[in-house]
Parts: sequence; C-alpha cells; structure tokens
Amino acid sequence: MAKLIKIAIAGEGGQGVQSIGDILAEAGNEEGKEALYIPNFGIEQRGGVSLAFVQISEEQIGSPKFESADIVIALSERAVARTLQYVTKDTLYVYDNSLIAPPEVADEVIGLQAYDTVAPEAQAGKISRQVKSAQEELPKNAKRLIGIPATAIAQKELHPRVFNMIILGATVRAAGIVEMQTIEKALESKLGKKFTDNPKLRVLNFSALQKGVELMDTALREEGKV
Amino acid sequence: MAKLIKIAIAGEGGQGVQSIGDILAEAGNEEGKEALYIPNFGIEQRGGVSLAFVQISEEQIGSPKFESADIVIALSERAVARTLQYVTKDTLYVYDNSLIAPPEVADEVIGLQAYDTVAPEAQAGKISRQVKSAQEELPKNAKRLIGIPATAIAQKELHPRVFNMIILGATVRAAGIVEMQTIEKALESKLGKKFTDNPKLRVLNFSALQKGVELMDTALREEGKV
Amino acid sequence: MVERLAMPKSWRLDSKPHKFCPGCGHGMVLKVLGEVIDELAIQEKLIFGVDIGCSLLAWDFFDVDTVQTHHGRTNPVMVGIKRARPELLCIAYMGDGGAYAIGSQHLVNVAFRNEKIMAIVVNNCNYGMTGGQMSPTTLPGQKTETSPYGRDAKETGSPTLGPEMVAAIASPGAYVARGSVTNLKQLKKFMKKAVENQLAGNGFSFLEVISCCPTNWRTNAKQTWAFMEEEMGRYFKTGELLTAEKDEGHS
Amino acid sequence: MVERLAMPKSWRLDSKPHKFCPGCGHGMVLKVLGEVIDELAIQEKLIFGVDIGCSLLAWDFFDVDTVQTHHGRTNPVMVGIKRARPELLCIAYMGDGGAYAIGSQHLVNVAFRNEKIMAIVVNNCNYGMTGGQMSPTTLPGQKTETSPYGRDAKETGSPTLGPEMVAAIASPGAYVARGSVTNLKQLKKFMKKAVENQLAGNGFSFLEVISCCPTNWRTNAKQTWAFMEEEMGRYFKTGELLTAEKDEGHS
Amino acid sequence: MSKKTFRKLQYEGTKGCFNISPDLCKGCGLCKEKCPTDVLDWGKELGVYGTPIIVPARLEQCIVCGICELVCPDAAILIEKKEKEKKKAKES
Amino acid sequence: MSKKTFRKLQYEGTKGCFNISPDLCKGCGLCKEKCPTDVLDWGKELGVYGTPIIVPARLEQCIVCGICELVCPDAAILIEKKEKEKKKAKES
Amino acid sequence: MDKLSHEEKRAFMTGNEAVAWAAVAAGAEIMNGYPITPQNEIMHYWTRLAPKFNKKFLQTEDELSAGFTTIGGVLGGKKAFSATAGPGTTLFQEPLSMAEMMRIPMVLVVQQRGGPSTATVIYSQQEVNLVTFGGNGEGWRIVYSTSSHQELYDYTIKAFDAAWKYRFPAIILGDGYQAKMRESLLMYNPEERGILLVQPEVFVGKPGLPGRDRPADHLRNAFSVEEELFEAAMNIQQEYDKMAAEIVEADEQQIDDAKVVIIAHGVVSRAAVAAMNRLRAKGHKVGYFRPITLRPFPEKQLQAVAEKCSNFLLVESALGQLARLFKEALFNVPIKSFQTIYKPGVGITAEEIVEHIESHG
Amino acid sequence: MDKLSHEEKRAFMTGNEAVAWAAVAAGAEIMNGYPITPQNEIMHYWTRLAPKFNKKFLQTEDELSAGFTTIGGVLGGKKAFSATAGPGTTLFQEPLSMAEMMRIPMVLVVQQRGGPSTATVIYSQQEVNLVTFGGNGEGWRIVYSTSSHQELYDYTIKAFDAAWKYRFPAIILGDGYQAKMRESLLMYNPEERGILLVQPEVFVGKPGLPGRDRPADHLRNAFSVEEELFEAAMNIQQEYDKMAAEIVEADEQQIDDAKVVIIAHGVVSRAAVAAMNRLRAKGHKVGYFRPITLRPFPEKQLQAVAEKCSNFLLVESALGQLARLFKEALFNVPIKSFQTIYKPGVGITAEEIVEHIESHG
Ligand SMILES: Cc1ncc(C[n+]2csc(CCOP(=O)(O)OP(=O)(O)O)c2C)c(N)n1
Ligand SMILES: Cc1ncc(C[n+]2csc(CCOP(=O)(O)OP(=O)(O)O)c2C)c(N)n1
Ligand code: SF4
Ligand code: SF4
Ligand code: SF4
Ligand code: SF4
Ligand code: SF4
Ligand code: SF4
Ligand SMILES: [Mg+2]
Ligand SMILES: [Mg+2]
Repeated sequence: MAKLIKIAIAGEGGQGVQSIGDILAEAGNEEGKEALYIPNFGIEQRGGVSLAFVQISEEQIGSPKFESADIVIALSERAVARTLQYVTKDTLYVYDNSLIAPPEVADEVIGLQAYDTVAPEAQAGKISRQVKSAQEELPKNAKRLIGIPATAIAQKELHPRVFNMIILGATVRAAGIVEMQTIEKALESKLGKKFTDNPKLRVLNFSALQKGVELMDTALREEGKV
Repeated sequence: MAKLIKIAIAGEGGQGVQSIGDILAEAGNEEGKEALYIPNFGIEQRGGVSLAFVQISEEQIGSPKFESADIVIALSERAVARTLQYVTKDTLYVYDNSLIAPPEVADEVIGLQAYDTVAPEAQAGKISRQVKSAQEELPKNAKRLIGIPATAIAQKELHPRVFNMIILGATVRAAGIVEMQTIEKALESKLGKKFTDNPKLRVLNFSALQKGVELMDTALREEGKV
Repeated sequence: MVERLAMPKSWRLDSKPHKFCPGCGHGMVLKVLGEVIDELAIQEKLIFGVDIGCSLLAWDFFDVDTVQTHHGRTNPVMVGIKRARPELLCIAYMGDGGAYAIGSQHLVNVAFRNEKIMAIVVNNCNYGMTGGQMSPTTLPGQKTETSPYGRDAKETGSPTLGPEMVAAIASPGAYVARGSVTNLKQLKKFMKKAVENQLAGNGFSFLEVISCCPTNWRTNAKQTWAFMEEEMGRYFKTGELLTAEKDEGHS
Repeated sequence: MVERLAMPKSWRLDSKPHKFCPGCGHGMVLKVLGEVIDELAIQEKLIFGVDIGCSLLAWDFFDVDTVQTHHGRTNPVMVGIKRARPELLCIAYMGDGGAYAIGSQHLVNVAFRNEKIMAIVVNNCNYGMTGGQMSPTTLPGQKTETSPYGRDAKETGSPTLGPEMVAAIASPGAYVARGSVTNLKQLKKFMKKAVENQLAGNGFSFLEVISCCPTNWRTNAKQTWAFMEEEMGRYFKTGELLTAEKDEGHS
Repeated sequence: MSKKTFRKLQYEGTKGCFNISPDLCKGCGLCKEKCPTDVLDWGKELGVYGTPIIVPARLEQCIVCGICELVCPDAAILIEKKEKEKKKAKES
Repeated sequence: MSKKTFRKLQYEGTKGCFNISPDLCKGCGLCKEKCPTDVLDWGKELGVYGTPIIVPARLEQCIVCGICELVCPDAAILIEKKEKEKKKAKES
Repeated sequence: MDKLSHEEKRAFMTGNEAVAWAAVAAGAEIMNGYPITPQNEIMHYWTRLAPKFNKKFLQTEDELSAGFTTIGGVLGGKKAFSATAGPGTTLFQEPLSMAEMMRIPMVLVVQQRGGPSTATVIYSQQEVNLVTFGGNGEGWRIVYSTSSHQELYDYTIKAFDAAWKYRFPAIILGDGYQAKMRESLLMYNPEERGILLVQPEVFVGKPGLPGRDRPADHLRNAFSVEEELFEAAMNIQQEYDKMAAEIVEADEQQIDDAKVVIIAHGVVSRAAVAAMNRLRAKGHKVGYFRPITLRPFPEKQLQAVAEKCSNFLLVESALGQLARLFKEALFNVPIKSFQTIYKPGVGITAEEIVEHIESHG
Repeated sequence: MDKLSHEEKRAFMTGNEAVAWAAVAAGAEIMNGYPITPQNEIMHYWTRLAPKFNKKFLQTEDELSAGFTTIGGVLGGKKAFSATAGPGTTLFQEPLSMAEMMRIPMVLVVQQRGGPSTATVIYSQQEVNLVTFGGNGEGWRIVYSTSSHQELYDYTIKAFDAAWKYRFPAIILGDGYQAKMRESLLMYNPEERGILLVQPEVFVGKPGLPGRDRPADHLRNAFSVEEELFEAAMNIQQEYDKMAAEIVEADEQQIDDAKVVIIAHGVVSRAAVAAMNRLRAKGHKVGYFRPITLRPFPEKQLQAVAEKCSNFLLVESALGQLARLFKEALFNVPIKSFQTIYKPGVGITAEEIVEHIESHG
C-alpha cells in the first residue's frame, strides 16, 4: 500500500457524500494514521455536486486539496463530470452503474444518509457546466473503471437509505488503508445512540457496509485484477 | 531682503493671531510672491496658545512648518514660552511689553479681532508646561528683542479691538517683504462690507496699521539698528 | 415544455430554478415582488439591490438591473443610486441580520432622513446564509447555532421589532408595514403600496416579511408553516404601521 | 484659595478648569453627573466611557476610571466591560453624532439586548468637536457648516428623536428619559434614576440631555438659552419615556 | 432573450387543470400542507433536486382555489380554472 | 491626591455670600442671563481665559436662590446662604 | 451654472478649499461624506458650492455609508466622491474593497492625520499602508500623493479621470498640513486647457427594458467557487498591471551627479527639495526622488535612480510606510547605503534633513 | 468545571473546533463575535463549551462591536477574543487600531477567505496585508500564521500569552481550509506541560477609591499636539522592536545544501514541505523556509537562509502579499533568482510546486 492515499468522493446533495468522507478519515485517524478530510464548500445553490476530499497517510499530509486522486468515487452523472479533473492514469475510478439514487425526503433518519440541505455558505461546490450523459463522460484515462450497482442493490436487498454505506464499504475495500472494524467503530460512535434505540439499524448499516465490500471484491475480481 | 522670510506669531485665543498670519500671507500672495500660512491646530482646550506660521518667499516654499523663524511675535506670557523653540541667533523677536491684552467679549466685531473660541479640533496647539514670568523667559539668544506697547497704545489712542492691527503693522515693517498698500488691499477685501457699512472702522484699522509701523520704526531706531 | 408556468414576467428564466433551498420563504417573497413589478410595469426603472445573506442568491433573479452589495450595506448603496438618479426606483432587499444588526445604523438613518427608497427585510429569525446563527429576530428560547440551548432573552435581549422601530422614527410620507408569507395576498397588497409610495416620492417605504428558513430551522413543511403562523405570529404582528398621509397621486 | 468651590467631590481638580468652551453644556451635564456620583457613592465602581466628540475632553474629568474610546464606539466598549465585570457600573457618555449617526447600530442593538449599562447622549444639535457640522439632531432650517443654507428637512430628514426611538424598542427594565440643561433639577432626578436603574440591574438606562454649543452656534449667553428653551424645546420634549416596571430594590 | 423552458406535467380535473413542472419542483411540500382539500401527494417522478415531485393524487377533490400555486416558492405549479368555473367564480 | 486650589473672591451680601473663582470663570455669561434679580455683571478682573469675570454688581438684590451656581458649567460660583436665611428657607 | 469659469486664476486658499474647487473642475457631481478633521472644509466648501454648480451633497451616518452611497452614485453613472482621514480611512476600506472587486471608479480624498486610532487630528503620513494595501484584497487602487495645493488641484482632476478611464477606485492622498494651510495655486478649467475629461458611464438603469431590449445588468462581488474568484482576480490584476505602466508618476531632481538621493513623498518632499537646494548651494551633491503614484509604485523610475546613485536618505512622517514600498521596489537591487528619518505624526523640515546629511554624510 | 481535563488527548476535528478548545486551554474567558464563514464553527463550538467551562459569549451586531466589546472585556481584565474573516477582518481594523495605540491585548482569530470584497467564503491567503499592516497605523500587532490543527492549537495558546505579556493585539491567522478540514491534533492543558500561562490584568476597576487610594485610570487614544503622539509612537515602536526579537518565529528545513528554497506560509507551507520531500526523493536539492510570525517578520532568519541559498520560489494563495514581506526582509540582500506561484483564492498543491521546480529548475 502506498504511504498516502487520496480519495475524492462526489455526488448529489442527498447522497451522504460528506458522511462517507468523514467516516473514512475518522477511521484512518482512529488507526493512528494521519488523516485529513475536507469538504468543498461555497455560496451555493442546492443541488450542486457535493465533493469530499480524504487523505490517509503514514506521514504528515500536505495540502488539504489535491490535483490527482488515487480513488475517485462518482455517485451521479454530474458527479462524473465534476471529478474528471482528479483522474490520472493511476486512478481507480468507481461509479454507481445503477440508476441515480433519489434521496428520500422523510423526517426520520435511518442511516447517515438524509436529505441534507445545508445553508448556502456551507454548501459544496456547484458545477455550472451542462452535463450530457455520464456514460459518454466516463474518464478514458483512469487505471481502472469500476461500476458498482449500489443504488439498485440498496433498494432491492436492503433499504435505499443505506446506499452510502454500500459505497463506504466498497471504498474501504478498494483503498485497503483502514480496517473494516475501525469503520464500524467510527459508525458506532456516530450513531451509537440510534443503534441502541433501534438495533435493527445497526444490522442494516453493517450489512450494507459488508455488501459494499463484497460488491467491490466481485468487481475487482471480474476485472481480473486482484 | 532674504529670499524666504519665516514668521511665527503666537498669542492667546482672543488676540487675533490667525488673522495677522492670514493677512500677511495673503498680502504676500497678492504681490505675486509665494506665501504659505498654516495655523497650529489640534484637539484643544480653549485658552491654549494660538500659533500661526507664515512664510513668504520669491520661490517655492518647502515644509509648511519650520524650526527657526526670522521673526517671532509673542503677544502673551504663555506665547513667549511657546515660541522660544523658534528663536535662533538670527531671529528678530517682537513682544508686547504693555499688559497682556484682555480680549473683549462682545457681539459686534470691530476689527478682525474677536473673542474667537473655536471648536476643539480646530484649536491651536496648547502649551502644557507651566509658564512663570514672561520677562524671565524672554529668549537670550535672539538677534534682537523688540518690545512694542501695542496693547497700551491700542487702548489709549485707538480702540482695544485693533490691537492686532498694530501688531500687523509692526510685523510688516519689520519683515519688509510686503508693501503696506497690499496689506491694506487685503484688509479691504476681507472687511470691505463692514468698512462700507461703517467707514469709521476703515479709518480705525488703517490708523492702527500705521501706528504699528511707527512703533516698530521707533523701536528699531531706538535699538540703533536701522 | 413551457416557458414560465406561474412565474412573473419579470423573473429571469435563465436563473430558474432559483438558488434558494426547497421551501425557502425568499422564493415566495420574490414571487410576490415579481408580480408587483409586472403589475406596476416598473421593470425598466427598477434597481434591485441585494444584501449578503441568502438574498444574495437573488443577484440574477429578475430581468431587472441588480446590484449585489455587502452585508448590511444595501440601504446606502440604494440611497446613493436613488440620489444620483431620482427617476429610478430602488429596492433594497435584505435579511434580518443585514437590516437589524450590521446594517442597523443605515436603516435608522435612512428612516430619519426619509430617503425615497424602499427596503424589504426578509425576517427568518436567523442568519440563514451562514448556517443558522442567532439573529436580532431570533425568538426567545429558539435554538440556533449560537444559541444552542435556546435564546436567553435576559442575556441576549428580545427579538427586534423592525417595523415598530422604523414607524417610531419615520417621517411623514413614510410607509411601514409587516407582511408574512403565510398571507400572500396581504403581503402583495403591502408590497404594492410600498412600491407605490416610492413611485409617488412620498418617503421611505419599509416592509418586513415574516419568512421561513426550513434548512436551518430543520423543519418539515408542516413545522415550517406552524413556526411562522404560531411562534413568529405571536411576536411579529402583520399589518400597516404607517401609511403616507399625503395623496399618493402617481401614475 | 479654595479647593472645590462648587465642584462635586468626584471632579478631578487637576484637570480643572475643564477643557470645554465657555458656556458649554457639557460642563453642566458633568456637574450633575458628578453630584449623582457623589450622592450615590459610586465613584469606586464606576467606569466612565467617553466618545470621540467633545465628550473626549472629559477623558480625565473625574476621579473615576475613564476610557476614551472611538467615535461612536463607547457603547460597545462599555458593554464589553460590563459583561466582563457585572459588578461595575458603566456609563457611556457621547454626543448626538456618536450616538445617533456613526454609533446608531450599537445604540439600537444595546437597546434590543437590554444591556445593563447606561448611556448619556449630550444633544447639542451639531458636531461640536469637528467644528459644527450638521448632526442627526440638527433642527430644520438650522445653519451648520454642512447645511450652510439651513437644514432642508426634505433632503436631509427630520431631527432624530433618540429617546423616543429607544423607548419604542427597549425591553422591560429599561429606563429612558430626556432632560435638559435648562432644567437642571429635573435632569438630576433623571440622571439619578438612570444610574439607579443600572445599580438595580434592571436593564438599559438611556438619558438624552438637551445641551448647548455656543461656540459652533455662535450664540451669546442670551441666545444660547433661548435656542435651547425655544427652538430645541419645540422638537425635543423632556420627560421620562420609560421607567423600569419591576421594583428597583437596590441599596 | 432568455430561451429557457421547463417541462410541464398537466393533470386535467373537472374544475380545471393542475400543472406541475418537475424542472422546478424542489419537493419542499409547502403546497401539500396548504391544500385545503388534501389533493396533493408525492409522485413517482423526480424533481430538479432528485426528490419526488408533487402530484394531484386526489385531483377530484381539487377546488382550483389556487393556494398551492400561490405558495409554491419555485413557481412550479400552475392552476388553470376551466372557463365555466371562472365565470361562476365571477358571478358569485 | 490632587492638591490643586483655585482663587476665590468673596462678596458678602445680606442674605449670603457670593463666591467666584477667577481661576474657573470663563466669562460665558450663562449665569448672568439666568439670575432672576439681575445681580450679576462683568467685573474688572480677568478670568482664566483672559475675559472679564462675573461679579455680583448688584449684590443687594441677591436672593441667594443659587441659580447662578447651579447653571455655571465651570463650577466657578458658590452661593453660601446665611444661617438665618437657611432656616427661613426651611421653614417656608 | 454648473461649470467653472473659463479663466485661469491664481488663488490663495486652503488645501481643502482647493480640493473642493478641483472636484468641481473635474466634473464631480456628487459628494457624500462624514465629517472628520482635517478634511472637514472640503465638505464645507462643497456644500457652499453645490447649489451654485448644481451639485449634490449628502452627509451620511458614518464612513461606511459615505463609501457605499458614493458607490451608489457611481453605479448611477455620476462622478461621485468622498473625503476622509484617520479612523475614517480605516472604515473606508470596506467600500473600497467592493469598488476594487466590482471596478467601481469611486474617488476618495484622504487628508492624513496622526495614527493609529484617534491619535491626532493634525498631520501624518501614516495612512500609506492603508490607502495602498488596505482591505481584504490586493491593492487594486490608484493613489496619488500630492505635495502642494497645485497638485491637490491637478491630481484631483487626474484621479477622476484615471478612475473612470481604468475603472479602479482612486485616492488623492494629502495630509492635515496641506488641508489647513493656505498657499497659492492656479485654478483652471481643464477643458479650456484641452484636457478631455473622461465622461462617466451608467452602470445600472440604462435605457431599454431589461430582458427584452438589453440584458439586465447583474453586478456581483461574491463567487461560489474558488476557481471563479481566481479567474476574476487574475483578470483584474492583469488590467491593473496594464494600467500601471500608463499612469505611474514620479518626480526627481538632480539625480545625475548626486552622491545622496533624498526619498520622500507628499508634503515632506517639499522639505526634501528645499534641503537639496540648500545643500547644493553649499556644494553637496544631493538629489531627490519622489513617487507621485504610491499605487502603482514607480518601480522602474526608482530603479533607474538607484543605478546612478544608491546612497539614499528616506524621510517620512511615519514609521517606515513609504520605506516598505521603497524596499519592495528595490528588491534585489544592490544599495550602497540607506538611512532614514522617521517622524510619525510630526512634520519634517528642510533644516532637519540638511542637518542629517551634513552630520551623516 | 472551568478547566480543561488534565490528560493530553489525540483528537480528530475541524480547525474551528480546535481553535475553540485551544481558547479554553489558553484560559480565554470571553468570546464576542459576529458570524462569518469560514470561522462560524469557532463560535458554534464556543457557545456549546461556554456553559461547561463557565465562559461567556456575546453575539454582537457587527464586527465593529465584536472588536470593541472584546476590547471592553480586556479592559475589564479578562482574556477576551474574537474570530472573523474577509470583510469582517476589514472592519476589525478599527478596533485593532485602538488596541495598538492603547496596548490592549485583544486576540483575534482570522480564517482567511477569498478577497477582495465578499468574494468567496472558502479560502485564500489574501488577508496578509490587512492583518499585518491594516489600520491607520504602524502594524503594531503580533500575527501567527498556522499550517495545521496542531499549530492552530499551539499558537492560539501562544497568542494569548504574547498578547498579555507584551500588550499588543495578537492575531492567529488561519484560512478556510484549515477551518473546515478535519485532521488530528494533540490537545493538552498547557499548564500540565509546565507552560505558565500569562495571567490577565485589570485595566480599569481596580480596588480602591480613585483619587484617594489610588490615581484614577484615565485611558485615552487621542492627543492634542503632534509631539505627544510622536513620543507615544516612538515609545510603542521601541517596545514592539524589543518584543520582536523575543517572539519572532520561523520554520526551515534542508537549507544547508539547498539549490532552491521554497518560501510559503500557513497551509501552503504543507504543500511546500511535501513538494520538497518529493523533489528530494528524486534527488533535487530543495529546501524550505516559512515565517510563522508574519508580524514581526523573521528577517534575520530569512537573511541567514539567503546567505546559504538565494534561489527562491515563493508560493502563496494571494497576489504577492507574502512576497511584499519577503522582499522587505531581504532589502539590499542580493538574490540569485526569485520565482513565484501566485494563486489568489485557490489552494496550492505539492504537485504544482514540484511541477514548477522541475520545469523551471
Ligand atoms: C462584514 C461581514 N460580516 C459578516 C458576513 C457574513 N455573513 C454573510 S450573510 C450573514 C447573515 C445573513 O443573515 P440575514 O441577513 O438574516 O440573511 P438570511 O441569510 O437569513 O436571509 C453573515 C453574518 C459578511 N459577509 N460580511
Ligand atoms: C470614524 C470616525 N469618523 C469621524 C470622526 C471625526 N469626529 C470626531 S468627533 C465627531 C462628531 C462629534 O459630534 P457629537 O458626537 O455630536 O459630539 P459633540 O462634539 O457635538 O459633543 C466626528 C465626526 C472620528 N473621530 N472617527
Ligand atoms: S438557508 Fe434558509 S433562508 Fe437561506 S436559502 Fe436556505 S432556506 Fe432560504
Ligand atoms: S465646541 Fe461646542 S460642544 Fe464642544 S466644547 Fe465647545 S461649546 Fe462645548
Ligand atoms: S388548487 Fe387548491 S384545492 Fe386544488 S390542489 Fe391546489 S391547493 Fe389543492
Ligand atoms: S411548493 Fe412547489 S416546490 Fe414545493 S413541493 Fe410544492 S410544487 Fe414542489
Ligand atoms: S443666587 Fe440667585 S439671585 Fe443671587 S446672584 Fe445667584 S442667581 Fe442671582
Ligand atoms: S456661568 Fe460660570 S463661567 Fe460662565 S460667566 Fe458665570 S461664573 Fe463665569
Ligand atoms: Mg435572516
Ligand atoms: Mg453633538
């Protein structure tokens, strides 16, 4: 494993992108590594693409943002366009190849995912360019392109709200820099109260994580690269 | 005559010091010379010493304030103390050797002199040191010390209010850089309206000017230096 | 495909859907304003000034010349334009923070001077743009990011009553009212009268609007309406506080 | 030789005669304040804040800890001290310019927040310190350096009614009054009540004083009195506008 | 100058037409809460922010009062009264 | 701490003493205008700003009302009532 | 009457009065301001001139409002200006920063007083930092430092022209001495001298229905993402640099054979010239250099001087504010010697400079 | 409870949260502030911590009030601070200038955002001019530029100490990236580490009857005449210079054999170090220098570097603001080469620096 791994995650406002980044980094820190997470923010219109930058390293980390990512996760069509700039020939590019997940508007939060409208100045950066179709735009220069049907699986097998846990699981598997256990610990400390109140939630989230690991496993295996 | 003459005039708030400075400079300008007049001002308590700096020259004038004056006019005890710093061995030092003139508080202005309280930030600089007695403090290093009984003469022969016109006349005589005619013209343009309303005023002011010239003449002659 | 649907003609299509959050009161206020612009046919001579605050998201909202200014400074910028070009109509659009906190010296002095501009204050009981801090109009007990345990009126005071203050200091010719997005017909009436007051050159026109910020309030639609109608309604009474005495003989 | 003559004990002798112009109203206000300090025995716990304006000339006026601040900023400095040390008494002393123009955001927000300080505004209808420009309280038609042809109310507004404004926005516990140096007994009564209101911790205490600036008004003694009694008296009514509702149970 | 257009879904009821644009509806639900006859509910189609849009689920109850149109902050709803209705409204 | 002192001129009248300090009087004239019995006028002595000070030119008219003391912005006047007067004042 | 008389005329007046007249000559239409010593008389004269020349004036509630109403006047298409000093200059940084970003040609006269804080109302050269690089930005302003009433007049006219031509805020930097002293100057109507005044243009409220006849003007100073700002900033900087070459100004005398060059700006440069002349009269080879534009700074001109003589005596009524600009301009230029006279808040006389040079060489 | 726990603990949090904890650790008692992105969370955390630690908070009506109430808190003898950014930093110059003149140890955290004007709420290094030399004065402040959460913590503690020890206002200069990113730091109670925190002192309201038991405290910032100000200014400058030697700080690495030295400050210096390491790994002899105190500036330290290697690459997220301080410090020091990467308002990555050095040498 490289000493420093750089991950860019992008998606729609409601997809829980920031939670993925945050938990990843927190787990890295938990393991005694240097970890740095920074969201993109600005004066924003809702519905802009939300971007999270995560770096985990054995050593001190340089600038909080970077130009090229080791792993890019794109969770919507617009996210694909927005993340092209971070892709190099060494990038592992992960995208959701099921339909784009509609975030649900409801009052009770199941996973960490929610319809999280944020105030304008805390909003992730928007993309003003018009996006055509994700397929057309998928990066041609990446080292590997991996499609994960996270949305479909979440809806079919688990619950739409844990979509981002699947993604988190997949990312952890791909990055291989933190232990799944630590992720679970981090989740536990974030959602501990909710988990105690409703133990089903814990099961649901942890299953989703596991599902993500498996999906990534399969994907990597299918591409015959592991 | 020197190319540049520097005059510092100091007195109590009500003695019309600024008018003397202003008219002197204006007359210099009127004659096509370079002239510069600047009052001392600051956040001030009333009753501070009022200082006027005048320079008249054939050429462009440097800094508006100066360290050594060719002529210093001190019109009160405190003014003597305040002006010592401008005296060098080349300075002609003129002071009022009659009693210090009490400015009159009245509503109608006769000469340019008046009880001119000004707002704090427009006030001339104060002196904070305690002054003992003018006689003790008279500069010892001046080229010439000339006492003029302006107050006494004004009160006795003319009118207390034209005290500063006597001083102006004396200064013009001593400086020798502007014509008395120009001074009269400057006065005329300042007080023209008042003079027309009350022609006696013109006579009074012009007599005072003339008196000042004579007093200075005498003084200079007495000191056997002219 | 359709062009405007229910959008006023003065709304600029290119910037729609607009940049406000889902359910944001700013959208309702600007719809009412758009209708008034249309109905009074003032699009050509209107200068719209937006403050920093969520109002800045309206910087390209209308097909109307618009200046986005600094936080709290929209009133003076509009005063400057109005005095330079009295034939123009100037509307300063701002939040409760911009109007009653950082820009309050401008507001009270604009009122004292009876400047012939109009000011709209969208009162959402918090600093929306910056993520929901306490504002001068935050209700007692209301939790915000800087009053996490609820606003303590003893320590931080009672909610600012803007129109009441302006009415207390305004001169004859001024128009002062408070409307609410919970009563859009009344709001429109006030908005129109306020604009007309400027058209007539009577004096300062001031309109506060009770509005909502579901994002920072963390309310769903039902709670949003309830908070405005009940909680805010208790403190902030709608109605006209001052109307120009002299005849409003405008076109 | 005599020490104090008619000077209150809290006046500092070293800085007397004080720095105000002959006939300046500030002297009268500060004499009344000095007497109140003496009578309420608050010299030890009083912090006196003076604004930039002629009030700054009082920076060493009393034998009382005194802070000279910036133009318009005396209210916030006093708020900062009071909140840091609630056991102290804080009085912000300023002119009509400092209070109603450049510092008006502080004044209205201090009132909104019901800060437990006291503010004295010496209203002399102009900017005295800077040589007599128009101020928010300049009377219609009054000539000043920046209204050389007389204040035009249409263009520049009507005189600010400070206590009326503060009373309109103040909270329970606040004390708001206007006195005048033309009625020094009444002024002293108001001054005392205002100080007591802070002593009791009731709320914001606000006192405007009709005062004179013979230097910039260019008035003689007779005219000075007349201007205050007649011209200013017409606009600015003395009296108590708000008194604390709850019992003032102080020592 | 602006040439932008928005999709419109039209639902024809007895008293009038309910029009909604998925390109404008942000799914805030304000209209739903205000409808006096509980006509509105969430639809299947997604709006501009990827959230379900409002549809007149119980259109038959619609009295074309226009409140939903009035309150929508995004001008996503247009209520078109049928001519008859309009006349009636005027007469009454 | 402060040791500063000021000169005092005392004028004794029938009802009390009129005290004025030339070190404090700035000659503003405010007292003169307010004296109800026209006691005050300009004196020969000069005050702190070199202007004539106030003197009780018609002291016999003085009713020791204290108004002049009250209004003097420079605390230059002190009115001392005679004991009798004080009592009288109290009684009435 | 809304124009100056056509004759040139020699006048004897204060600097503040000269500025008021110059603003009229420059075609200024609106002044919005808040009183502060020592610039008050600019407002006093302007309010007296205003009705005669059909000009407008507004006394605002503070300097923030003075700045933002002035910006409003400019947006309305009028030549608008203000004047301030000291703490007022501090507050003016907020509107100035908006003007920098939005390219709003507001004009500001600054008559420096003592600092920091309230300090004195009298005089200093301590507002150089603030006028050149105040604000949360990159110093996109034009700053003319004047040394005489004639220059106050000339550069007030220039400042309006440069502001409107290049669309940057422009500052005329004087001081309390210049403000309050009286000396002579030649007043003129620039158009009579063939100076074609740049005409103001309307920013908002142009004719035509926005959205139909013309696009609406949507002016902003806030950006959503970093890259937008970066582009805007690089753009403005480029235009600033382009302008710099065209407007930069300096004055120098007797450099060619100089053994010492006195550096000064503003009113202090008068003492510098006087000192130079006196020293020359005594046979000392002394020269003088003075930046007139402090922003942009005449770097090339100064570097050319340094090539001829690099024994410098820098003189200012501040603690090294001019010196910082000077040092930046001479970065990586070898200097033989560098001496200073720093007198924060007090005037500097020719005598002192002469004395210094005679005793320090 | 009004003290931090005694254990040191590794935390993972945002920079804003780190500042709030650091202020508690430094013994800060009062925060008065006005919201502005990207510093808001400092206030959010402080308001949550306040009741637990017996601290006070006031949300003021604007930054002027935030500054002046903070000054009031300090005068009352409490460690008081505020936090701001962008246009707020501009407004803070007025209270800062009063603090400079009256030697009031107020502490201010600045999280830089894009400028000028409202610009962006995100990030920049464009407030260097303002924090170092804003205000109508001479820059009598202490400015620590931090590059990590650990430093935000450490230097917040240092800033309070330096402010109260030397009686100058102190600024902790961060930026939006540092404010909003999460990374690890070690939190500690300074007293447990043997750091003796400087205790605050009361300015007004001391015990005893003024005029009898003690002289009354009469504090002012205005002077009547020029000479009074001159004396005061020279005095303060002298004390500032004396302090400078004691508190100035810089960081440098691998200078001795360096062929190029990268100059950066704040968060950008992380990219500089990373670039240096990568380039070293490739065999390029690259060093790095970073001023930690921007005021006073580590001139001597920089000059010592220049003696060893004077091929510089200066990198900043602004248009030459650090460069101006750098050039001033190296006045009359010959330099071999000077290159720059200026990126106003956007982040700078190690990659860019590596690229630049590899392609430009
Ligand atoms: C001088 C300055 N201080 C602070 C800010 C940060 N700021 C931007 S918007 C805002 C508050 C907005 O609240 P409000 O005016 O009520 O408008 P809303 O967003 O609630 O509609 C603040 C404090 C700023 N931009 N400029
Ligand atoms: C920021 C700032 N702007 C302007 C000034 C100049 N200034 C000093 S005092 C003053 C006006 C004083 O008027 P007022 O507050 O009414 O007090 P007065 O002198 O009349 O008692 C002004 C404008 C200043 N010191 N600071
Ligand atoms: S944050 Fe609040 S006020 Fe701002 S756009 Fe969102 S809902 Fe509206
Ligand atoms: S200028 Fe006016 S207010 Fe100021 S001290 Fe003189 S009389 Fe009093
Ligand atoms: S028009 Fe009225 S009844 Fe019909 S859906 Fe809308 S709100 Fe409901
Ligand atoms: S109010 Fe408008 S945006 Fe909100 S749900 Fe209804 S139609 Fe959609
Ligand atoms: S005490 Fe009364 S009557 Fe006597 S002089 Fe004074 S004012 Fe006049
Ligand atoms: S009021 Fe006081 S200062 Fe004025 S004249 Fe009378 S005694 Fe003198
Ligand atoms: Mg708000
Ligand atoms: Mg006043």
